[in-house]
Amino acid sequence: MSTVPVCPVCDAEVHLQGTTIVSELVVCDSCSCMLEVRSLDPLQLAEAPQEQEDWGE
Amino acid sequence: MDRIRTAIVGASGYTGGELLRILLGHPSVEVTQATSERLAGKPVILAHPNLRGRTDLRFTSLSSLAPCDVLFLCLPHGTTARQFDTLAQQAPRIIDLSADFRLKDTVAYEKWYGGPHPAPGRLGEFVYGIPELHREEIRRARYVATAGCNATASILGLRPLYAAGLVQPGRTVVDVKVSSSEGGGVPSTASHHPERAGVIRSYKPTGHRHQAELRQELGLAADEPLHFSATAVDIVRGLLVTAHVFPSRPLQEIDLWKTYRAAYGTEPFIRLVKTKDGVHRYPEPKLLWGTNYCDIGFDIDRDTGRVVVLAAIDNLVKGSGGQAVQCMNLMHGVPETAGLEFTGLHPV
Amino acid sequence: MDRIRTAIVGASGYTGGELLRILLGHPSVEVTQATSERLAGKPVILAHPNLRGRTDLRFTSLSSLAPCDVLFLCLPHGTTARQFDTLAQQAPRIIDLSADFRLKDTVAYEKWYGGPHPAPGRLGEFVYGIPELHREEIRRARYVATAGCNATASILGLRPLYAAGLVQPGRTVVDVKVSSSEGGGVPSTASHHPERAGVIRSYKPTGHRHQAELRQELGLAADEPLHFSATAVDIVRGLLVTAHVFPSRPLQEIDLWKTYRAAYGTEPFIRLVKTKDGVHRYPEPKLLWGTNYCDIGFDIDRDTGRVVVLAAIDNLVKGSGGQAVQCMNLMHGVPETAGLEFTGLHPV
Repeated sequence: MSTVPVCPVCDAEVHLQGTTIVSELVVCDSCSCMLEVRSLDPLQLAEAPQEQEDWGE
Repeated sequence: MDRIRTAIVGASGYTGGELLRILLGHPSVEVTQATSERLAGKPVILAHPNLRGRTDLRFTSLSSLAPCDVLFLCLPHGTTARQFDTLAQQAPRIIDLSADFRLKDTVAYEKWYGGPHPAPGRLGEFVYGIPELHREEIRRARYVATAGCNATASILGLRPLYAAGLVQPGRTVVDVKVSSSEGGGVPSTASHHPERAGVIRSYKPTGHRHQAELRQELGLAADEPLHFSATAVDIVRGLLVTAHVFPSRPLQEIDLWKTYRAAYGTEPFIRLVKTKDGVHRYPEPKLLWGTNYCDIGFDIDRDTGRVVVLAAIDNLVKGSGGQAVQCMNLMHGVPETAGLEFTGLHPV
Repeated sequence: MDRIRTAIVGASGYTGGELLRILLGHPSVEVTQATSERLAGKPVILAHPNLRGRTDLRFTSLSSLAPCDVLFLCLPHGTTARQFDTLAQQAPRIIDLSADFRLKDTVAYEKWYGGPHPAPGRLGEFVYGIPELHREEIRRARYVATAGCNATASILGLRPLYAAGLVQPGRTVVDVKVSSSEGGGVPSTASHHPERAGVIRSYKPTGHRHQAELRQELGLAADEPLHFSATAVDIVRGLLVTAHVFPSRPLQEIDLWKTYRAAYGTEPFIRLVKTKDGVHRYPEPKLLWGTNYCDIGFDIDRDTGRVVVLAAIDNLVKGSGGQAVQCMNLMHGVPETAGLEFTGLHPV
């Protein structure tokens, strides 16, 4: 059983669907970062670049 | 299982009212008495209109206090300690929401509360009431002194870093933003609406006494400075702690996630809040109004390595009445979250 | 003396509106044009209802801008610098309220404003617009870049201590409480009322770009850290800076009074506010709504020697439109307080 992948930003476990494919985007439930599946074997996740919304204040 | 018979001494104030609200909704509790000298004989809803239709309980005088299973004391600082011996006869377990029995060090008490402790002999019998820090002691305790509201959020926010030895001593700056209900129900010129509305008031740039509890619970050396400031803002409930921490070694965001998840990962009332999207990306007090949550978040200054810890609570719930009930649950073997499940409102 | 002919470019926003309010009440000024592409042809009171009955001026398009004596630029960051050469032909003197020409260091600009400076060659022609710091330069200046609002209060509050060499380098923590009008007139989810009301929002625990101006004006060494955090609170106008300063030698309160009086004793717009009685004992932003004051106060932590400096302004007046007019007065040999005499309201 392959180990459960962890989010590269907050180290929380990331639960992938069985149907996950490479370069698919998934969201980490703990820190809501967008993650990109870089490879399946070995399983690698990387933070997907996100457009920084400027809060204006 | 019989209901836990509870009484609230000094129930006409905001803290007493919040306790009443929570206890009346608690599955395993019966509220036998709510005392108030000022409003004795009057219905509790006179002081607590949010309880209309929920109870026809009337305030009683302290003199008519009958024995019960647990007594919640919501008396002014100093009064509790002076009357403790008589009150202690009424119940095997007592939870004190005043500041009288929070500090173990009577010298600290005298410094911050302006006079010798009225009942120093009793101090050793009390456990400091933050369950996330002292759960097993509270389970076995007869007497618990619940923590101050600013102290609760500051301690919960800072403790994991201090416990992991990640903090340069003497450099932490705690800058808490507080709301008007922290001042209690007694009006003053300072709380008069035309004066209080719209302020960003530096009411305690230095010398705020809640720092004494931080020193105790974070285990600061006697001579280690702690820099604490409080600013009152224009809301009624809630507080936010912004703690500026200078780490003993450079830290990455993931180090903080690991440290805080290790400390609080299984805590029912602590949520780690740091997201990259959405509107409320860090702990936000107004989302916690009426809940027993302490939301904790953090950020790292890429230029300087400074760690900014953010902690938000509802000062009347996790900072007062809710935490008292959380302790009561532990002391009576009832599920820790009983009566404390409200999840908060949004938008609010 | 003829009236000073002034035009405002980008006049439909809050800053432009505040400038209009002040200039329309200024004894020596005539407002010739107020441009807005979005509202061109519409009466200014559509965007600025507080000016009803005061003016029947209509917004005009930038393309129809006519020559005048002084041009106030209230365009978004980046736009000003790109259009500066064309705009500069319309008036001998220009006061820019954007951030484009505040920083002398183009590397700092690129770091904080996310891209290379569009007109680096022009930087040397601008004076940084805080009269209390650069009065003589501003008198002689053709072009002035007014300071950011958070920067204005932080710099004015801290400068005397830094100038007197009383500050341990790298240890200052600046914790500013900001209001919603700082975000300008463009709505977003974050400023949507149900989300914005009642917050104590850690919107910039780190990385707030106004710190770049502090570094420049306080003369910090390139590698000297500055710890800056911003928390948004539930008011529309005003900001309070709480700066935690660790002095290079132990200071008494009297030292602070002397230092600040020596620096600001004769300043028309700076008041030292630290009283032992009354309700507002430290600088209080809401008392400054509509005024050009910067109130400064301080406290010393008896236990640790930490100096807490407090500085309050109205972000739209001394932090923006008012300071721009103050600079205009200096540049045109008009009394520095002309048009800026409003003394604020209480209770408010």
